[in-house]
Amino acid sequence: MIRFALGRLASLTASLIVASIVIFAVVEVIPGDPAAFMLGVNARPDTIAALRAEMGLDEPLVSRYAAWVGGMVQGNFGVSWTYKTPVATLIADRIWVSLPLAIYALTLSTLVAFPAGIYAASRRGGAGDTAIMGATQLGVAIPNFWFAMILVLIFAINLRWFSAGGFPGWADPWAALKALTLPAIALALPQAAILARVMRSSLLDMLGEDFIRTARAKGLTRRQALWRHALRNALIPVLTIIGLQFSFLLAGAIIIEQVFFLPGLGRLIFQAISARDLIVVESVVMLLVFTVIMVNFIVDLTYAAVDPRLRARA
Amino acid sequence: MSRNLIIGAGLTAFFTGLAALSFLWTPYNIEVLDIPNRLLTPGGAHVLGTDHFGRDILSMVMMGARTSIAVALVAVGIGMGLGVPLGLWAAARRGSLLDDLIMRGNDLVFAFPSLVIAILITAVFGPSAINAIIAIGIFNIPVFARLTRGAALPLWERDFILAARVSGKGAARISVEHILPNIANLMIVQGTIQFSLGILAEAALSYIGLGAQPPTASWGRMLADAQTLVSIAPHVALIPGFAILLTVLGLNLLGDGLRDWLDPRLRVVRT
Amino acid sequence: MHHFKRLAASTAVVLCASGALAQDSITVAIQLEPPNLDPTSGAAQAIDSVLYANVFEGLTRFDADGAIIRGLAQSWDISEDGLTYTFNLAAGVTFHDGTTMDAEDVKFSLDRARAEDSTNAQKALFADIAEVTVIDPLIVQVTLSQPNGMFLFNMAWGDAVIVAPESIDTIATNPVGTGPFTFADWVQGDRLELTRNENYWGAAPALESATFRFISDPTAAFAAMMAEDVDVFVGFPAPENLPQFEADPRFQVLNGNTEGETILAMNNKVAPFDNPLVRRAVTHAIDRQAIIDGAMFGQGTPIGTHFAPHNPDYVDLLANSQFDPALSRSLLAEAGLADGFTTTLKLPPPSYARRGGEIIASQLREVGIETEITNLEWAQWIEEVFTNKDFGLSIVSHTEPMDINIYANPDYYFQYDNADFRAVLDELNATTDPAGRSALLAQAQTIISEDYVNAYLFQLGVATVARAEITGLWVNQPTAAVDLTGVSWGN
Amino acid sequence: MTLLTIKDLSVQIGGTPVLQGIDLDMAAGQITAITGESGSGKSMTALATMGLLPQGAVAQGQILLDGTDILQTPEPALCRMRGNAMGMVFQEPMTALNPVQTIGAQVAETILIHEQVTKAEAHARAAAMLERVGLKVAPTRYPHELSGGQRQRVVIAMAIAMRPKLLIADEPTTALDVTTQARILDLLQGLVDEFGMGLLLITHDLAVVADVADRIAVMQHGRIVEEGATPDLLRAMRHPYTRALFAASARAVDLPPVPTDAPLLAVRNVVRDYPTKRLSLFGPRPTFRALNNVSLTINRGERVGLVGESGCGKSTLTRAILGLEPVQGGTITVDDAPVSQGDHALRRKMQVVFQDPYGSFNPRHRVDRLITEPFHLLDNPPKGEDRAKAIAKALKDVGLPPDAAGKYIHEFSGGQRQRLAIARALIVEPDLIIFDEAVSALDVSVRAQVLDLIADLCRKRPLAYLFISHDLSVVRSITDRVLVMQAGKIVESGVTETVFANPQHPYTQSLIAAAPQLPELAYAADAL
Repeated sequence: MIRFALGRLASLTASLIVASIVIFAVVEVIPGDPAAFMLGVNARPDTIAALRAEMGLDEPLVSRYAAWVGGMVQGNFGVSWTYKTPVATLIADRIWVSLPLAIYALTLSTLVAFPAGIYAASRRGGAGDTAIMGATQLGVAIPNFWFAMILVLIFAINLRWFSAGGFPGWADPWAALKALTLPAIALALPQAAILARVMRSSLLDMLGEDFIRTARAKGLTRRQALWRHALRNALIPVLTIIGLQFSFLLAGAIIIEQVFFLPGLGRLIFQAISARDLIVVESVVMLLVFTVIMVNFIVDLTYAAVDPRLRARA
Repeated sequence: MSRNLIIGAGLTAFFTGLAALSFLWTPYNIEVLDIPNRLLTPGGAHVLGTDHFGRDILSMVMMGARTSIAVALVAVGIGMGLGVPLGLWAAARRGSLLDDLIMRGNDLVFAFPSLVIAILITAVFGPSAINAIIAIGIFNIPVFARLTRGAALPLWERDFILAARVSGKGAARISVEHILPNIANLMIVQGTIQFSLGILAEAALSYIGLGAQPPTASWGRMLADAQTLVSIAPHVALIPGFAILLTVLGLNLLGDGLRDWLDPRLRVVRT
Repeated sequence: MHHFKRLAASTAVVLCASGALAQDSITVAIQLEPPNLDPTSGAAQAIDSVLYANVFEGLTRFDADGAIIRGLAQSWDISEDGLTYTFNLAAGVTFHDGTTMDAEDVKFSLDRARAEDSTNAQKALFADIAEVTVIDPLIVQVTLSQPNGMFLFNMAWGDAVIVAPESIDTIATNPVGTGPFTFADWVQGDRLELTRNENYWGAAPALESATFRFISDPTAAFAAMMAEDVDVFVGFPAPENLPQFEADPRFQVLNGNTEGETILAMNNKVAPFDNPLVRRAVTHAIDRQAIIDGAMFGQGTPIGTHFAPHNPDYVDLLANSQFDPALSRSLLAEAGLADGFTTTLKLPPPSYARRGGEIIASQLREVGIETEITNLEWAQWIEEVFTNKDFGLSIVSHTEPMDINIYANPDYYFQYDNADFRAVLDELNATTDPAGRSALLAQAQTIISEDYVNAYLFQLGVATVARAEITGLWVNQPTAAVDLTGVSWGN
Repeated sequence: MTLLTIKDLSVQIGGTPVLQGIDLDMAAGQITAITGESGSGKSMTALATMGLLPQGAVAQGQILLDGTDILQTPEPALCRMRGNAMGMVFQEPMTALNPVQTIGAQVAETILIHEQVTKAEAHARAAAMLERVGLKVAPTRYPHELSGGQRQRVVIAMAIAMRPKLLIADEPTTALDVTTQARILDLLQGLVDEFGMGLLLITHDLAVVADVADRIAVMQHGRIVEEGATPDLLRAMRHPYTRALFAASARAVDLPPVPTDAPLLAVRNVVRDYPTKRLSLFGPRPTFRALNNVSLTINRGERVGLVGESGCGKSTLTRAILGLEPVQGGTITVDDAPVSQGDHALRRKMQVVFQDPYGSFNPRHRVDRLITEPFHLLDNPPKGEDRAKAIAKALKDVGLPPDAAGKYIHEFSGGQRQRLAIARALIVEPDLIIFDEAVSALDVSVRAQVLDLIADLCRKRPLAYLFISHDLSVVRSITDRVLVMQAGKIVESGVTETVFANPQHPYTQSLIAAAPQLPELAYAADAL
């Protein structure tokens, strides 16, 4: 197992390095001078030049890249130009919104998708199956920002069950969870639909396998065969999807954060891009890429735990 | 012809028809603004009502269909055009450094948060339909590359491929003559699914203002503009939403229907 | 975890829907979040909106309708030649960190703003200062290199507030001023909290604490107000929802003006806009009222020149640029462009530009002028349009107060170069008596209107939506500010 | 007393009849075999008896196990009977076990389902049962760590854990090697005697049936055409289909004499190593030696056989000879020229026919394009008219109608497809053809026709071939010389008859001993 982990770690670091180069290159190419933007229309050329020097924008690309990566390795992401606060604290505050939101959405999606997928697979072709499949088709097709808009209209404005957005901070965990509920539902809908479909088709594949027939021949009922043998084997592809979804939820919630004006990582990136706060953009995107690669790595490890065949090869 | 296929094909044909028709005729010219009678409710002169500039919503939906379908189609084209050969190449050189490189590259592109990179691209090159196409297209490439490689790998072990190798055919020729035709069905099915995802992505991008720019219409931007009117004139926000929903639903059903129709591996479930 | 530590320390402001409990605290929402809290080194208006008059004060300050009134300087006298200003400072003024505020601090603030390496966005305001001398702790003398009738006006700007050397290093994240409110906490991306300064030198404000929220998304703004999460929204982003708030007894809507002249800028040095006939044709092709209704849902007053209509010296020149497409076409023919031309229309992010742009594009198309719209973010707009002047038409609102002087600067982005106009401006600068100044201002306004430098559209309105019981709010925005000093619930 | 009585059983699936009027009686402690070609309904009868018919199948008639009629028993009661009163073993051991559960747990599950016992006790009994079926591996191992034979033993242990009265075995040894097959059959016979249960054995391998079964039932198209005690049935063989079946599987083919002894293919001490998974991070990668300096020569027109169990390196040798895989040592030459990837002229002299009739053709191409694929090797392949003529000739040579050229592969049966494979191999008139298990997947009767076809082709023009198979009886009937391979080494070679008559190498002896022999049938020869 260790050798597998070491091998993967080596390739991970390689991907991270390549990712950092790509990100730095793309971000540096964005037109629009941050200093000019910050000083506005009436600023004079000399003040802009002074600010550029202060921000270190005039140094050669390579040394700026080295400074950025060097800092990142020790956990110091540098200081944001517009917020004038260390990027690390900026991210720390924002991650306390994005991470719980992603976890909340993922739990909702999994809690809905697993029973739906299993029920649909166990009654293949039945009324329940068609209904669930119909619902998932709708779930996948609804644009989640449109769904969010409708949620806000109904639950926040008309029924006033939830606040229309904003995030009160974790001082009062209950209020914080309440604030994250509508966004989590909006994010969870398409993910639950996808996960339910994957669970169903993976389970159906497993139910078609020979070892199910052997289990039936041993005297297990159809339900027992499904729960004791098919389900565990079906979990493997489902795990991949959950891993992918988690990394998507972390970074893909930009629009939902916009609709609910949540101070999350997505919105931070969006504002930082329009304010040309390049250090923030680079660091946060790098952090997201790092998390995604780590999540994939963890999913691979859990593979080995779930499937002994991989354990042997690892 | 399963139920999914019929409904899916019907919906897709309807919206592509709308898009095609918009080249020739639309009930009103969307470039002429008519501020005095804006936000009319559906019915009467304007079947689906008018938007905040007084433009006819039906015409806007038709023109929007053209943008969404064009952007998604070209993006899937890019995805397939580059992804499939890459996948075939990786499978042909399975286990080699090249195969590893392509797969590592795929994982890397998957690792990037797609929406963030789309925003970065449009920030660098300016928001426009073309940049939306590139942004969405890039993230389709690894999907097709991975799918093609996954489908092609087992085929390489099949006897008819060994027979072709015995006949002296090279890896490239075999990939085109033998492998590609046998995974074509998979490509069509995945193509429709990615097409529907492309429409959603285009709508998301134009919703945050990074897709097609005025005067070209786009469903996403119609949604964004109508957002603040949702409490006074809900139809302006609901109609584009439904247009996106039905097109994506149509494409997904078409994808499912095609999957069953093209390779009916009837999954006989043991008792 | 760092985050928790800070949270436990700050007072947990309980946001409850009903106003009863929180009579002396208020939640104010504005569209944009300040990037940092140093008004002297950033152009972002959001910084001034939160801090001007609340946390920081200058020698002079704007009042609700834009007049210049006393600030930290209780009285001043100006020498005959208009070159030396002697300010008498208020006594017993302390900064929030307890240090006293005296002439030394004024000298430090002014010298810092006009220094060689200063990063003050409005450095031009201090350009005429030659010398700042401390007479005694409460008297400071400023000598100018040339007479400047606008000097007191300039000192009222947010960028000219008085700061202390002791607290200058951490000003960006922990602002220390002399104002009636002190800075309490800032959760970036979500809210910023101020609390009453107990030992304020002037009249104590009615409010005990205030929380600023930042909501740019129109639907979210509407939802937040309707759900009573927010008490006051200054600069409500969605004018189309105002009728609903007016109809709702819980709310009051204040429709005011800003200093923002919204113009369709034309690049005077680029063909065909170098020909005044073409500029005139463009101006006549525009229907201002349609733009105000279409883009701003009726919020905003049409203008005929680059001047704020609520200013007493405003001259009504709307007649020069009436909506007359036929005249516009004949002018184009006269200019040899009978079958029209194509140009670029580059739009910054705000909705007045994006929505206004679509309307103007369709109106220009009626007279044969085709426009290619490109939507830019502010950073790109500043680079392409403002710095490189690579544009045909653009729509932008100039929100700085009294900024007609930009027409005297030939390499300002619309590149208007008129020596007579510059002469009038120089004379204006030299005169201090009001009657002389208003005559010169009228003359200036007429020149740029008749020269059709740009198509002057409308004065950007500002709508403030607030709970009905709240009083003391500014209606207009003579400068970007949310002055809470006079604000209170009911009584 | 009769353990199992099947009375007038008939089954339809989606309207098409699968079984018609099956009548069969079985006594306890007795082995009854059901044989017949694929599609004759053998497995369906087994599944019906277990009550495991696929969804949508409609069954009439009676299946009485110890008096209870399976067809009338409700599902819950049926579940209590399965694994308890009757157990079943399946054909494909590689996929019959749950890959993510230990073999001990899977066997214990049968006990836990049917008896209220503690988990520990169930596991103990499971371990004992695994011991009894001769598995010397820890019960905590996982299926993927076991060989095909070992996994089949686990399946058997699961089936008999509750000592059922009836055990059904559906092609239990078809997927196994000859030697493993022999040991599994001995195990089954031992269990029948020890537990006194009835064994319903289903297999298409007549030699196994003749060797092991007490009674035989022969099925064709869903009907039992003949049934009786083994010695009587073998002697009487009243039904013509039974006779044809036995005759085909004992078929001897007469080959023309070998024309010359000019050498064609020369393989000299070839070594082939496959890299296996890296054990230490930095040490050299350990390798698995698939071919251990193998040497053989084939003369022009000579028919050589290669016999060995699966995994002994047969396919690796084929690929090496065809130049599809590099070799780490030794040389392979045809007409003294070394075989290499690019050299088309040389490669035209060798062609191959694979085992799986369904896998050796691209389903998307028509037959004419399929069989002319080797033209790619010719410098100027025949075009237009000549091409059509060449196709027609090739099809005729293998006994297929010329209109087959326009059809797709899924329109042909297994036997016809192998004929097409041979046509494809012959179209460039090679000097050597390699038959890699070419007839193993075919039914007995079809196999006989293909072997006759090969013999006719040898008569038409001198054709050398290397016939590879794990089925000794086929190799014996179709080759002049035979090589026996074990774990990458050729352990014995010589004239086919002498090697089969008195094998020298102990491995060959065990192979020949293990292969079930068809009893000498007096009039088998003239039946066809």
